[in-house]
Amino acid sequence: MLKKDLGLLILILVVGTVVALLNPRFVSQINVANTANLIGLFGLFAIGQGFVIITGGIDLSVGSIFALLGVIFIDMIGLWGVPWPVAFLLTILGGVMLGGLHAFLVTRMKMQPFVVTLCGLLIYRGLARWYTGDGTAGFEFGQSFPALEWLTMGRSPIPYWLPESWGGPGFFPMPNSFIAFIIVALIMGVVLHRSVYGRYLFAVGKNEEAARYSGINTRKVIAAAYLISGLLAGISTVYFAMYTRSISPASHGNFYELYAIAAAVLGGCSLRGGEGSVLGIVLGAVLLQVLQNLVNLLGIESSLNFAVMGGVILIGVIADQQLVKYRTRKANERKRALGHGALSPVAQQEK
Amino acid sequence: MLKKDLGLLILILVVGTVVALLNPRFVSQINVANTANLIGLFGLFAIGQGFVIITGGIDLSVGSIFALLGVIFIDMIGLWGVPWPVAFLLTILGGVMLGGLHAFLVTRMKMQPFVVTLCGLLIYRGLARWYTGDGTAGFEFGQSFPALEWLTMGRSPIPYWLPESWGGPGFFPMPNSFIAFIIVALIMGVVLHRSVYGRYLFAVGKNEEAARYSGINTRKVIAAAYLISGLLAGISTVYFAMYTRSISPASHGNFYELYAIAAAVLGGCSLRGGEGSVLGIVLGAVLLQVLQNLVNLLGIESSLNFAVMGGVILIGVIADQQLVKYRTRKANERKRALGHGALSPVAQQEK
Amino acid sequence: AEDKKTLAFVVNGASDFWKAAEAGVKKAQEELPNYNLVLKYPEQSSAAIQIRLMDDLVASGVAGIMVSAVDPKTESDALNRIGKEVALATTDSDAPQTSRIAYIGSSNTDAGKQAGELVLKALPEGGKCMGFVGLLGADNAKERIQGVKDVIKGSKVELVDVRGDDIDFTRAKRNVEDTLTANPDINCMIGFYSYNTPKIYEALKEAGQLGKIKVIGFDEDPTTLGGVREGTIVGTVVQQPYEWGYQGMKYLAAYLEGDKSWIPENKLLIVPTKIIDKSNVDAFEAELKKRQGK
Amino acid sequence: MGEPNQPFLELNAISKTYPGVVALNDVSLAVGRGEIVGLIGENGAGKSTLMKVLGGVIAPTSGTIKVDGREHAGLTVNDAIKSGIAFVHQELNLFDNLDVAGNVFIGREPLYGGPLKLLDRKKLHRQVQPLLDKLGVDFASDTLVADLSLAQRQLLEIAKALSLDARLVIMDEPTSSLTLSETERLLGVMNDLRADGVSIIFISHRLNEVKFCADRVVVLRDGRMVGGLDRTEARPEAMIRLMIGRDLKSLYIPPQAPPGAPALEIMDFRTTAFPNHPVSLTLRRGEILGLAGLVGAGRTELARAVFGIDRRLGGDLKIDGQAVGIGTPRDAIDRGLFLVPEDRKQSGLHLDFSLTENISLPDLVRYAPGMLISGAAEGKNAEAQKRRLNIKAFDVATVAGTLSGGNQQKIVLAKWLSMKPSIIIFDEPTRGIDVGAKSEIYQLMRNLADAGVAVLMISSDMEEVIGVSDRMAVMHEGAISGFLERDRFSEHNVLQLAVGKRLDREGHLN
Ligand SMILES: Nc1ncnc2c1ncn2[C@@H]1O[C@H](COP(=O)(O)OP(=O)(O)OP(=O)(O)O)[C@@H](O)[C@H]1O
Ligand SMILES: Nc1ncnc2c1ncn2[C@@H]1O[C@H](COP(=O)(O)OP(=O)(O)OP(=O)(O)O)[C@@H](O)[C@H]1O
Ligand SMILES: [Mg+2]
Ligand SMILES: [Mg+2]
Repeated sequence: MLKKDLGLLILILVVGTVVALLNPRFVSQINVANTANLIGLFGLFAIGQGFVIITGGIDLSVGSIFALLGVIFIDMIGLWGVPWPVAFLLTILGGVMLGGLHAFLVTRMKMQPFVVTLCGLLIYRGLARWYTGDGTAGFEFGQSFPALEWLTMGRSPIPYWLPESWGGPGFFPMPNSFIAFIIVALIMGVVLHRSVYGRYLFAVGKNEEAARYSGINTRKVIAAAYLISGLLAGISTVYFAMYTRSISPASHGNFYELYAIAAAVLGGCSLRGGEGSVLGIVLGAVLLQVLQNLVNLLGIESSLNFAVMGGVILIGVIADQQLVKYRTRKANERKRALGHGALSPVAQQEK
Repeated sequence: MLKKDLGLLILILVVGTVVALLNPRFVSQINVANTANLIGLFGLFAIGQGFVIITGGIDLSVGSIFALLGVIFIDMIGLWGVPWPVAFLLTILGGVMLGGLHAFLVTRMKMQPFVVTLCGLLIYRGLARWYTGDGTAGFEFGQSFPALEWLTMGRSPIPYWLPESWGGPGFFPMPNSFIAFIIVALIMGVVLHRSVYGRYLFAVGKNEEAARYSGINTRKVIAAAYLISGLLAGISTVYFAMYTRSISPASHGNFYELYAIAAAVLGGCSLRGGEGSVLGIVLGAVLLQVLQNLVNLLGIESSLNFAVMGGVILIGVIADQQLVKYRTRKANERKRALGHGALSPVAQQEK
Repeated sequence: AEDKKTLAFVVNGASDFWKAAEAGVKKAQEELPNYNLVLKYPEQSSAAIQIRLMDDLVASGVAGIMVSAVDPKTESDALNRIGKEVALATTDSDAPQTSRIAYIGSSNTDAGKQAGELVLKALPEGGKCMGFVGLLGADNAKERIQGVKDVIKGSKVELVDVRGDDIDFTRAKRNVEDTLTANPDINCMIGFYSYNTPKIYEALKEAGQLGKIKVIGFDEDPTTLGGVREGTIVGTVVQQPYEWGYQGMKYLAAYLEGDKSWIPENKLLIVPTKIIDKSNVDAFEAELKKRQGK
Repeated sequence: MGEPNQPFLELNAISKTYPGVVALNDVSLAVGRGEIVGLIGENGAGKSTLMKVLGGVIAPTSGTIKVDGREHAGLTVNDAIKSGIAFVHQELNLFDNLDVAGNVFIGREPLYGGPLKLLDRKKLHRQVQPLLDKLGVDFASDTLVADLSLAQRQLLEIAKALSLDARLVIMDEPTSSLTLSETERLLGVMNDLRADGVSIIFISHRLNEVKFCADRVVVLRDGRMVGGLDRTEARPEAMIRLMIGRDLKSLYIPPQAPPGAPALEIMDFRTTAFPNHPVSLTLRRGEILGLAGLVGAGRTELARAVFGIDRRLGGDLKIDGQAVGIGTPRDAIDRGLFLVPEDRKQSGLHLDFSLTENISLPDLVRYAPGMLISGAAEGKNAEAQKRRLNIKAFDVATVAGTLSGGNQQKIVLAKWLSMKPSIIIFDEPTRGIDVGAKSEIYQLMRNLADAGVAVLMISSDMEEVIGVSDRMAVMHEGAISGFLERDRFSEHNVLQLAVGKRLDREGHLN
């Protein structure tokens, strides 16, 4: 597990170094802070996506959830005067409820997660567009929610120490969205890798029937993953809404589920279930945002943005696979030298 | 298999009847012909998608292939003066080559189909946009290719006989795209359900390892599915290009892979592989286009287009599942009465 | 060359429409050798992505930005933030409540009104119109539709409905086909986005209805102009993105050099839209070609 | 707590009907404390079903279950676990992505952190080690299960059951992949458990094991309890008679003619698992060559490489004296070299396919004149095979997955027998198969050999290799440690070779 994450980390460092050499502004405080902010926004719900993917499912509805809950959230605080903490909680609750709906359809009605969330993708966006009459939901000019804005878009000074020749010590304006993301990642990391729930999640994702025979309530475990995904989507909704400050539901969050899936898959989650790590997802989210950033910073034609992203993902995955293959071979040779059995080549043989 | 298709057929008939009652123009010749045309366009590549899904894979790149090959096709015949049959063949070849690339990455490099084609989705669209400089590729005003246009957008009169009271006999202007689709569907139906290759495809999709032990060259079988998908995508590219007559690569074909996947899944293909039928895919494609059509005909707000689609798919899948459950129970009861073995309930128990 | 200031023209999404603006930017570049002018597309027409593009531009040190906001309301906050860092002007769709220096572009409402006049002229007896547009919720769409409605109010012409297609050409064409079926009494169609008119043209042509239904369009797609010349399209209302690009860049450069005299009182520098009909289509097309260097 | 002299478990009049099938019919069984009950019966007799009822995996249609004096209406998996019932499933239920310790304690992880329910990894591994030691396994507690062989996995399943500190352990064919030494260790562990007062229900098709360990044997037939034997009566012949209602011939069927020319020559073959141990072997027409060895000796690896599933690292193959290059299973099949794989469910069959579709799969082109499959032709062949092998299924359209293990194995055989075998490798041909079906399969193998086919039989069942083979090769750690002719067959000799001892020139062990 750690090995895969390491490969990704190396990829990020290599890409980062190259970009920084080509355009030193890449590592400027303001750019790093901007990128961190977006990593926070996009990383939050990628973790939820990862949990669902570990169960062997998929959640295609995230982007549409942002649109639907987002317009309602903005109207709640902007139009109806609901206090923002209440609105925030209600939005999270909305996310959890939609997650619960998916969980119900997947675990009780035995529907395929792809189908359920594809329908969600279509329906939620449609409802959001219908609700606003295909218009834009936004705040009145000058409407402001200082505490909420600080929480979502604010920055917290983080002291750092650098040698004088590098500019000396100072404070880095860390986006609070990134801080929130890191906190969530830590919690979810503990849940996934240290708690018994995480263990069950891996077990269910790999072999649901065996998990059932082991007395694990597989439905509950799977349902919990969708609920977590819904919860994080709810939180993300508020962050995105406060980032854009208004939402045009026809386009808001379009394709964002693909970012999340790409981050999770890059981070080592297998779409067949049973594999993945929170650190990997975090690194996957970082890489995707760095890629977006570099296209703009290096003045690459914007039209090539997606092509660059696709290209790096492809190369990254291939390189990673070669690395794993190489390591397994090495490990086998070492083991054999010690007279032990070989490691399984099964993992590589799998399609 | 037939049972699932029957459920879908009933759904289509129910939806169709309701719409026809609300707006009789739904069954007017011109509307039926228009809808048939779009069924042809969207159905063609859905069949390829179905083949890939039966191997347990997925092809997310179709929409981007339409954009990339489409702009090149339009430039070939519109700008460079390549004779259209040559351009048509080259476009198909392009599709086959991209399919071959996916096949290589999936079968040789052992990459996940989702990842491969997601990268394809990103890269091909990026290349298309870069190629046109994010502009629109289209013909000059008045440029025309009569034979190609007849082939793609033309209509062939099909005689029919109706009682005098219903308007009497006449000729139905059948869109050639629909005729092409039906021909392809018949061929692919025979390939899938009657040929050795089709059997192999199911075998590989169900249990790749056991297929290998039976001497099936599983790589070839899987690769062929991607090639077929690429081939049909290549043909579809030309049909779509001639339908829209101009292509803005940033949006052309966006999300069309989801239509294809939805058609295939509605039509009984399981994303776990090993299940599906061409008739089902055809019916799935029909349903999706009928749904799009009804939004316009009933004057439903355009913003609800996708919501209607999602809602009907969801209801359709749930209803179908309940139907299958009911039928299995009935069939078992009948069998028991006869003292024979039972049908397996496994299919229902699966998640 | 290192210390050349960079000015960026940020558009709202990929479209041929911006090719003309690009030509204007190029022309301005010839006249502004001390500046580095670039035109930037966000990879998706989405506010968040456009904001990020502008943030990245600011981070990479541009001196001025001229932007066609995807969704001005969504972006007003970001525009304010960016306006504090660099010289910021808006084009195409304005964001009046921000710290932008000025708006240099057309008035979509005015353009809509001109289209409305074309409709009235084409249908002196009155009639029923159907509109087609990409994004129903987008400001430019809403303003154009409103402009048309304002003009035809009180006349015998009625705008029955406007169908959206989410910038999917296939759906755009199908919307026209379905309209022909669902509303056979329609006798005029308005294409609000540049690609809508060609799709109307093609669908009518295939249905053999060309010339029977009056078509009014926006923008200067080759098919639209061809239809105008042919007489099957009544006319089209064109903006002058070339001027936006050209004037916008020149004014931004002037602003950076301290010249603020060009900014009008209401901060709106309206580049008028033009009606192109059979009478002036050839001249317009010739000029267009010249500018695009074709 | 029930009375100590009361049986620990009482099953009363249990019936289970699947739609159309009566899997259990009015079965009653009592198991005392510290008693080992052998449960035997033909394939499909209902043994696994009965045990699944007991484990709470499936609900009986009628009947009552009393555990430790307490009656359970609807027993669930968790109830069963709480009542001290542990289960070694016939189908392995392991998680490839977890390590050995994680698998053993799945669902019962030691926790800390109160409501946070965090895993105590150290304690987890500490608790597992003694169990692994007890079974004498050769893998560590932090090995990933994906890296274990089938047999190692089976041992792990057993460790899992032992870890429950159960009062009753159900073992559904725990030894089907094990060789003699592991089996013996397991039987030892079972004795210890019995001494601790733990009850065991032991299901096996290897009747010698049952005889060796069981205090009492009960026999199921067609879902009914047809009788019981106590320790003294439980001889294999008696058990067989109860199970199938008749006697069986002895295992060994002598060949009709001496072996012919070499059919398959394996020369210096090296596989990925043991790249430094080349294997050479000659298989002659008309003989059954047994290939014995301990778990993980590399026999399956060898068979896979010969058949073209795995790439070999080196070595040559000759068929009928001709050097052949076999790169894929297709190459092998085209030359009449067939493999009946060890893992029936994973490799041998398409469980969702019908009998017909399974049987015609390797030779589909034959039933497809002009590229299109003729349903009539493949159906006819399937009917013929079904009759010939006596496959118990309603019809040839029946889905393979619904049949019992033995009948599934016969489908795998039918796949190959409907073609023209020239050389056929059986990897564990009778794993999980009842004695009746076993003897049918042995007869079949002999008929093949007599018809000139060369048969290589890989088996971990000592009784089987000794009983069936004409000649034997024994592998150890990827290399062949010796060949035995029939007159030198003995458990002792096989075991010595299997642990790596060599034979001297005269064929004596040294
Ligand atoms: N899920 C099921 N649906 C229908 N029939 C079933 C199902 N499970 C088992 N059966 C049937 O119940 C009967 C008993 O099967 P069971 O697995 O208990 O046999 P067994 O004695 O364990 O055989 P084996 O020795 O092959 O393991 C068989 O006829 C089998 O086909
Ligand atoms: N699925 C597997 N994954 C990892 N290693 C395996 C696997 N199968 C076998 N091995 C390893 O390959 C080596 C040879 O095993 P092989 O299966 O060929 O032995 P065998 O003699 O057939 O024994 P058995 O089949 O009884 O386990 C052993 O070291 C074993 O650990
Ligand atoms: Mg059993
Ligand atoms: Mg083996």
